Amino acid sequence: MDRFALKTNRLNLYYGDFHALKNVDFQVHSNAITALIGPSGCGKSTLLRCFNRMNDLLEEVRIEGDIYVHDERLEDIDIINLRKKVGMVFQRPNPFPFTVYENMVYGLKVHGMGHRRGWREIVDRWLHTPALELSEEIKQRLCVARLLTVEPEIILLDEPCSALDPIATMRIEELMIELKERYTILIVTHNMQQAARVSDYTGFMLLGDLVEFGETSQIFTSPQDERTEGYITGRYG
Amino acid sequence: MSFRHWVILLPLIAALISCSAASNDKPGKKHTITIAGSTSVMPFTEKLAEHFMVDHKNFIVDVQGGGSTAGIQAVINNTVELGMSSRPLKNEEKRLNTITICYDGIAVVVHPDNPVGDLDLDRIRQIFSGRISNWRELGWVDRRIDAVSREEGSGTRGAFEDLVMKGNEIDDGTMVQDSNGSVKEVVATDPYAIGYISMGLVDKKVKPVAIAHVSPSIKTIKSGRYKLVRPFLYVTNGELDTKSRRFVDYVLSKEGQQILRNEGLVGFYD
Amino acid sequence: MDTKIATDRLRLSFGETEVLKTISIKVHKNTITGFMGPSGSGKSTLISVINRMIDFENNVRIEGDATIDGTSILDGSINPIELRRRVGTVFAVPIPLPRSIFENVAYGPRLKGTSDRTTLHHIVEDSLKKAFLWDEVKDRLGTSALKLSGGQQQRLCLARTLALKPEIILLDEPCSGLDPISTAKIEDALSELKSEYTIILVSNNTKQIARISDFSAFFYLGELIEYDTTEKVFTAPSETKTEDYIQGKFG
Amino acid sequence: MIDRTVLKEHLVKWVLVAFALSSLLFLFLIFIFILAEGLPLFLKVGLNKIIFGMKWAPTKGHFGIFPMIISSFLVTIGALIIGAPLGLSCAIYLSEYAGKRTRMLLKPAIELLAGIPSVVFGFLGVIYIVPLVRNYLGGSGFSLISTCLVLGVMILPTIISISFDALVSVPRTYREGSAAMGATKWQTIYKVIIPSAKSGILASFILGMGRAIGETMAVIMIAGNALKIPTGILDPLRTLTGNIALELAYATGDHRLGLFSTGVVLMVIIMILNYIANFGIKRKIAK
Amino acid sequence: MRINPRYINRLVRMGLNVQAYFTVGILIIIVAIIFFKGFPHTNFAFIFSFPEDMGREGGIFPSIVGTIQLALLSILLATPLGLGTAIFLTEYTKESLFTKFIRFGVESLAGIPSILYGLFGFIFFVIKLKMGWSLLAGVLTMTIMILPTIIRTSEEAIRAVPRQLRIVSYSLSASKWETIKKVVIPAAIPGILTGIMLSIGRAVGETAAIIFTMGSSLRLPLSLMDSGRTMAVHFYILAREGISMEKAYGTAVVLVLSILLINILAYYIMNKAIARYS
Repeated sequence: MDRFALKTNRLNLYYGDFHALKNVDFQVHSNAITALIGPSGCGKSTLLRCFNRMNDLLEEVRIEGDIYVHDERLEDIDIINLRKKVGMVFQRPNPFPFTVYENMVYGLKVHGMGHRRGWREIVDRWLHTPALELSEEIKQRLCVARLLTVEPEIILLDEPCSALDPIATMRIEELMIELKERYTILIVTHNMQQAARVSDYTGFMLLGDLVEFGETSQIFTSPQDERTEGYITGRYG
Repeated sequence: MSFRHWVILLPLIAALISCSAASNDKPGKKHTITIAGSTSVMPFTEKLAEHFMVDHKNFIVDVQGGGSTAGIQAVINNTVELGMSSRPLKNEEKRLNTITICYDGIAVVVHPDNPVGDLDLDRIRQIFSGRISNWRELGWVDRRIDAVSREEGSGTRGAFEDLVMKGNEIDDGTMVQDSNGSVKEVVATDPYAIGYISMGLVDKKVKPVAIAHVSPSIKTIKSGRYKLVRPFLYVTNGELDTKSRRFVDYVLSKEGQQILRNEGLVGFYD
Repeated sequence: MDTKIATDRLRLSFGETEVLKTISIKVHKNTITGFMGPSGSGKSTLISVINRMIDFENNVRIEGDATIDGTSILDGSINPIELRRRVGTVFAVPIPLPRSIFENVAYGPRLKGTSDRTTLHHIVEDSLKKAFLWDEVKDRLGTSALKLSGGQQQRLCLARTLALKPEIILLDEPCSGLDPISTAKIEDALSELKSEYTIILVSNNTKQIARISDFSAFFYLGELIEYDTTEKVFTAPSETKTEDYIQGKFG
Repeated sequence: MIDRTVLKEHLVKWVLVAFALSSLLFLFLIFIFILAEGLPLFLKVGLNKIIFGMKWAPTKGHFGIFPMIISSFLVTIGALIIGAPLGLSCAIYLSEYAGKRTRMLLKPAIELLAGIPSVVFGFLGVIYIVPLVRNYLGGSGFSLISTCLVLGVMILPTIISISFDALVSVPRTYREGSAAMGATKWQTIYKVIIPSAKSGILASFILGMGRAIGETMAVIMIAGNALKIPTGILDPLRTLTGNIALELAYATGDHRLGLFSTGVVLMVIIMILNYIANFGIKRKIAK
Repeated sequence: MRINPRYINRLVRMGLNVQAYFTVGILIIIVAIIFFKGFPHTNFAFIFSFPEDMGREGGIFPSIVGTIQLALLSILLATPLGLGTAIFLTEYTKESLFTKFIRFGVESLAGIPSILYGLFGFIFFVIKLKMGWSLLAGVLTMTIMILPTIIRTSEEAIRAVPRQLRIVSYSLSASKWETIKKVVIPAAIPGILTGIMLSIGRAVGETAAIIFTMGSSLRLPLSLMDSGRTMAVHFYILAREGISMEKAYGTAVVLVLSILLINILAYYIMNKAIARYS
């Protein structure tokens, strides 16, 4: 498999007049966990959302530059196939207000895979509880599980633990490490300790710039840029 | 403006308005005459009042509708000086005084394009009781008759029931409108409609039907040949006061009667 | 050192969930005390007891006691409005009132009944200076506070609190959304202020606590795990939990 | 000083309580006075003879309003058949498809429809719809179908704005979640958003029904007001509201009581509809 | 055979588009008809002269005055009541049986059709309180009618004021009422004004309830006890009785124009408010 699952080339993004991403060159390695850190408003979520074109849902967004998914230009991929390939888990767990079962088969129905053998066996009878009655952690796990039913290659995680307590966070982190065997994972987090704990590569963003990108151990022990160092040593953020 | 200002201002404004209202209740030497009742009589009374007030600047005549019965009730309660009625008084109302101001014919009307121009009372009765329901039976096209009546309680309907229906019921499928004007509007727009309205309101928009070869007109009513006639009454509780008498005198004068005549009603000087 | 604020076996629950579990802590006068801990540790809830903002939550049950200068503040006879004049609060997100810079700072004094323009102006100037904001806004006191940048807004909120002339200032993660320069300015202001005020700083940025606070308290899941001088907590913590947290092993 | 603030706070609170109670008081007054006028006749004539009676001739002692109850429901359902699909489509378009600018133009335009007085609708109905029906479908034009058409348009704003609110209040995260799984927009709407907003949409239909059943002036101008239960869409009919408005001016004695009885029946129907819309359905949303 | 969801998507989008514009088309047609037919008969004299011959000739000045009196007086009464109720519901209580009762009252009032208000106003104000057909009876009936609108819009506006603003105010030692007065209401004013505008629109356009309480006398109401005829009632009578289609259209223009203006004003205020807080 190619080395980079996701890649951007001189990516610029504007919300109306606001320049949210500035000339970002960024790569995500296959079958690894890459983390994006930075203070709030630095553009890390925006960058993440470029990869499955979630920004299309917003109005007045203008994007310049290139994005590649497995060396294929993003524009050339049909949006529905793209989103099937690049799954996303959000900051707040967002199960649909149906039963767990219906949540799980949603992706299959949407992609017309309802006749695929075996999915009935995947979901058992206990799944008929309303998803909104679950705990936050289980909801988030459900969202991950729901995503896996459509068999994505890349998973985007947008601050997946910010609504969870430390213990649940730890369990989700374990889940991530387990998943990286089969999937490429890109995670946005405001919690740099989390990035240090789980990721293989880390990018640091500030005010729309990708300030520094490298192996996690290197970023956290010997950052090249003094802005990175300032952030990591907690001088701000 | 802050909320507190509102709270203070509101009662003030309300007070101001009611003050000005109170002072308006006794406007100089102006006399107010309030008249209410039959919507059939109302337009003519309004007309009379308009003319009356031109010559009598210190009078205000306030004319309200409400219907014959409401007008009579209002007279009994002394809330108005004069009531208007387009039907004779009922037994329990007999202690009131009545003044007949004129007579009104009830015209049966159809759309101007309708070739049917002459019906007898029996036919009309059959139309409104639903026994004749197609214009073909009256020698015109094969089309349902859209009969239009007035609502229960109306003076015109009461008179029509007495003079035409004679104990037969008006069919439930008949359309109902709540004023002479709206009956006329329906007949004027629907070529297949038939209705009855106060003769005074007949104009080019509708065609009055002759009843047993007698067309409704002031002449035929005067001569007694046109039978669908009812009196228009003013009703008072006891004797008239002076200001109301001025108005009633005007109505009964030659000038007032001429106004009614111009409106197609039958007065006393014809 | 004098104790300014103290809690005695304070327990607090929202409905079924216990948020504070038997907390006893003494905060010293004219110091900066840092409260740290991962989210859900109860540190913000604790300060909302001290300024009685907890009153606006539903379904709260409190046991134990909290005192300021030895007087209970949970007592029914305490007027929370009076209390909040003595205990100022700065919140995580700067929330200026939708009016001018001047009126934002003058809001508290006006409530106390100060309406004289010169007096107010003195208070506003003094407070803005203490918050290191005066030089940036002195020419445009009449413009809307919403026009200020995030960092300026947060300093305005600090100035607004100072205008009340409180004894205690509570800061609930005041720098979480700010850039390095604004953060530094606020930290400078706080260091200046501690001679006159008792300050509690809630933050999940352990480095910030290490930099500016005199005492540090570490909370975890509603419990006070460790409380000592900042130096002691950061160099030789007595609990492994504290050590793990400071080193970023969880949270 | 402190005591004064405390006192003031209490005073303000009690004044506000009194204000808040005024709505209940008004509701109570309306109930009492309509019931006080309407109930005696139920006792005198009998509930059955009024509600299931086929003949309305109050001056002759017949107070049956069954045809009007049926007619009221017919026009309401007819209006819903016309207004509901159109209204829901508009709401979906506005909340999901329309761009910001289009929405800024369309939303107030549709709300303006709600502001146009019902007499204007009635008038235009008489001038344009009634002749249209008469010329192309037959009958006098004053008919069930004309009434339904006009009422269908009149309830559009109610249906659109309430469904719209229900649709936009579906959390953005659901849309994102669905989109992120590769669903098309319509799949997202059809499979996630509409089911999530279901109760709000139903409430909009029921409130639209309430508006249709309560409409008076436009209806008496168009419906023809005949007393029979219509046997076809081209027949004239009289609704409960129409009955009151047509005859109130002239009515006295038992006749007037009969109209208030009509009012009581109308009020009960409306109350049931409101109850379903507000307390049956909205509670589900809250969950 | 599975149809590609993308084609369905496109098809649906087109269908919805058509329906939305159809709906707006209805509005445009209605307004256009009124204006084309009515403008030739609407002029300065029409607005400022008295009607003659029951409205067949002359203008509609008394109706305009009557409409303004009715709308303003009912707003004046309903606003403090409604705003007070909204403040009570949002700021002074938690959800309880009591607030449920009040909300039930408000919702029920909102759902009652205008003809029932007419019946009530007629029996209570006109007959029982012996006000007769009068401006006063009309105003009181209208006040009750628009109360729910004012309560609901004010409540929404007050709820939309961010909770943090209140928290900040409390933290600066403001009492509840001070917070409401100085922070909440100023922030909610645009929403409250929108509610008032909508209520004015309702009062201006109402017919059924007014005709049985305020009556239909064509003269200028000079006191609260005078009967009067609002524009909507005048229009109704002119159109329904076929008195004069020209005058009816002319009245409709003034009526619809004033309602358009009121609504546009309300919308403008609302947008200003949104712009201010986002």
